[in-house]
Amino acid sequence: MKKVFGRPKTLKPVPYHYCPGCGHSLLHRIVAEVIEEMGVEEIAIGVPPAGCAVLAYNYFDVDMGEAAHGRGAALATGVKRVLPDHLVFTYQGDGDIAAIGTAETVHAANRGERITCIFVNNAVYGMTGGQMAPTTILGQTTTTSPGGRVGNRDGFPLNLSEMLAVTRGSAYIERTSVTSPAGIRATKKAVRKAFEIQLKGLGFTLVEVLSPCPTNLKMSPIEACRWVDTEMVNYFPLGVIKDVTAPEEGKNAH
Amino acid sequence: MKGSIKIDSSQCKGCAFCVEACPNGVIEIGAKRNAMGYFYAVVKKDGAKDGKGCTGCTLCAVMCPEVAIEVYREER
Amino acid sequence: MLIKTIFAGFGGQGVLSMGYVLAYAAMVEGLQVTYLPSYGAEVRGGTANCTVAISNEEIASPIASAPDNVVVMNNPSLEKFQHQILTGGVMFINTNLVESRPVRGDIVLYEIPCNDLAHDLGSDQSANMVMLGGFIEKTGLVKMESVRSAIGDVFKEKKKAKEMNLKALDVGFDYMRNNGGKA
Amino acid sequence: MRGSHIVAEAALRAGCRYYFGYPITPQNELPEYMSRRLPEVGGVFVQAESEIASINMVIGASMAGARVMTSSSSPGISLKQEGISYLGGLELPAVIVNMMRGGPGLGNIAPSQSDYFQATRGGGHGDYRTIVLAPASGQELCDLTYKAFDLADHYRTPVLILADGMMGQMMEPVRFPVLRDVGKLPRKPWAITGAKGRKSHFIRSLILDPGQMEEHNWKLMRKYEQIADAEVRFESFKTDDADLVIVAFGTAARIAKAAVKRARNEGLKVGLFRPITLWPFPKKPLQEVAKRVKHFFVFELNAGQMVEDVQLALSGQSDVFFYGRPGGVVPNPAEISRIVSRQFFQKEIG
Repeated sequence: MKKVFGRPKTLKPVPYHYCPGCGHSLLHRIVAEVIEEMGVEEIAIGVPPAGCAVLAYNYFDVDMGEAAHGRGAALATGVKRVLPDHLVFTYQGDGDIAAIGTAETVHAANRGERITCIFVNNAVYGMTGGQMAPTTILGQTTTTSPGGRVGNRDGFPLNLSEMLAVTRGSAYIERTSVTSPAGIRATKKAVRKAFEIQLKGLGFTLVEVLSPCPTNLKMSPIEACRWVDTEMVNYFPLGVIKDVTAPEEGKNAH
Repeated sequence: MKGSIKIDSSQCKGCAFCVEACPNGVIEIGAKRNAMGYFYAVVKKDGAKDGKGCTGCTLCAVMCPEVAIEVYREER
Repeated sequence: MLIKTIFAGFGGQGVLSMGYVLAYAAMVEGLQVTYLPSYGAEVRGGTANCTVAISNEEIASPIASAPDNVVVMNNPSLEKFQHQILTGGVMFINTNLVESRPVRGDIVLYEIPCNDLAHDLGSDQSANMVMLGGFIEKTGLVKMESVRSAIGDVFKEKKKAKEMNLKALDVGFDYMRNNGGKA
Repeated sequence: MRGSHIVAEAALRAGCRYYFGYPITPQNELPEYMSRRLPEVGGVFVQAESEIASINMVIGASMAGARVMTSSSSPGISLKQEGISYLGGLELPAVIVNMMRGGPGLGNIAPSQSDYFQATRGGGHGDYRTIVLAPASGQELCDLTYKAFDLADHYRTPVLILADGMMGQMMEPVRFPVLRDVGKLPRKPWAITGAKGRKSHFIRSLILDPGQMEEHNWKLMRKYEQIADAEVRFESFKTDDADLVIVAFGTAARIAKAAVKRARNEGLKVGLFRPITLWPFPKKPLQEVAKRVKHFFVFELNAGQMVEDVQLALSGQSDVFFYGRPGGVVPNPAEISRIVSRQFFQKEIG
């Protein structure tokens, strides 16, 4: 019998510290698979965030440099300007990229910085203990929105990807999920496309991935996936948000 | 097409994504705990529904967050 | 009297709530008590432990360099704490997840299959309260009544969890009483 | 040449090819110069959206192995402190210029020295230090900036150039050192440049295990001790026969030097001790001076900051008088020499 599925080489053979059913685990593998399939291990440089994925450098077998909370896009800018031929990607959660790091991200996109942001959106702060995120949906209970999020008091779920699509420097933005095999295939395709567009030098790229956080949603892993599929997507619809390589729409944004 | 899977029980955290993903119901959460305290996924002993076994479709491995499943398929 | 106990395991096992309930029970009895949690950044699966000091006079240091009791819920905790425990101290072991045994001969050992007992009860998450029940039976550090009252307060708003935890507490207590739990 | 331009040109000659910054008065001539000059030598200039972004770009470029620089003025440096702490923790070289202005808060844009504490105590969170160089002339702006890049790379630590609005605006003639060949700079095997022909590695300051974190802290401290032993710089002017020594740095030292000359004309034996490295503070050299001199006069363009280091160094063995002008007020040499004369009179010195 032939082995048809196994661990990608760019993922170090160490067990994850993540909770059961965590989307980070799936997404790490997806990114590692894309890096391996594209054969870019030697030019890939990752920038892990603050948050649950802060230890990502323990898992990816590529060069990595850690950023402060929210500063991934700025740090990646510095790396990319020195090493313009390398593949530079940030890996950031919703709090990191869409709250504390909004400015850095918007302006990196606006400069058309040739980096890729992998944006993991699970609607909640994971590592700090389930607090409200910029992407927490209305009515969702968190440890800092105990009665559920109320828009005109706590703010509304922030659609960062749509905001970034408006900037002239962004080239490719897609939202996917990792809650099903089809979602995982779509995510992998999107990450690959973002990397390719980055290497072609067309501009800023970002893949937002809706991801289950069973622990902080206080659900079983499968329930958490269904919650993403049925509730979260109402605020964060899946699909390509901007693609300057597409024949018709998207280009007109330029 | 015949296939088989190998589950690394020491890495499994019992999320049951694979159980849900398998179209032929080949996998279940077993009765034994691993060192981390999780009931881990195992291949059912008496096969699956409709007598179909593992086809090596890889859906379970695709959904496995822990990269704990290896999939093998018979070569044609 | 000053008794220090360390509860240790990995995150998600309820190690911290075990200690918290004990500390709360001591408070119910009007004793002096400190509760000091320590955990990794991971939500699940990282190491977690807490130290509960109980005394009838003022407690100076909440840290236990040589605890009287150690409760180990997983293997790494046994390795980490077996050499810190006082001579003549007591160690409680969750036999479902701890395979090795301490190398020391100068401590008292009690064993209890917490996860199995909790599983039989239909509540895998209650393994910690099973352990706590057994712990109370052997140490008599506080009265069962106080622990029940503590659980009642701590899980006031979660009726189902409260009921389950109270049941698990009794199961652990009875197991120790009937089987001795002696290694 | 204008002070800010001198710093920029010296950085470029030292091999700096990357500048990330955000405008703030009074140092805007520096980024302006860089934006024009860097592209001429194949470098990169980025005007970031904020000081926070720019210092994090500096971190990225430094991780990638480049000689990199940013500059700002007091309120902007406060914003950069997040990144400066990371540079310290990550052990990354970088050069940061602070053209100090009056504060606290938004303050004003006049020359001041009130960021001494911030600069010499690390400035951000955590146990770390930065090398702090305090130039007092155009030539020194050039030489110390040039040197700063070597120090930063050698010790893998951020280096701060602490000057003020006056130093930045003032023009003085300067002789520039040779243009370094960027290709011949020492290699940085620790940098992240892609895992080609070697194992992948990562640069991080997150160390969850307290034992390991402590070891990292002690490692930093050992490095700082080395720096304190090897890198102390100062100027001693007419201290050999002095009855009173003025201690001042940067712009204040320029004014003080003039005051020393005036006082000498009046027959008062006054000297000047000028720390060039503010951290490490030239403690031992100052103690040497104190073997001969009893009276010290600390003059700063702030409400009294370096005076604490002087007092610590002299451990109550000497008489230390402080005179300061905070808020961006720059006194003239006559004012200082007058106050020095009064000291002589009141304390019956000489």
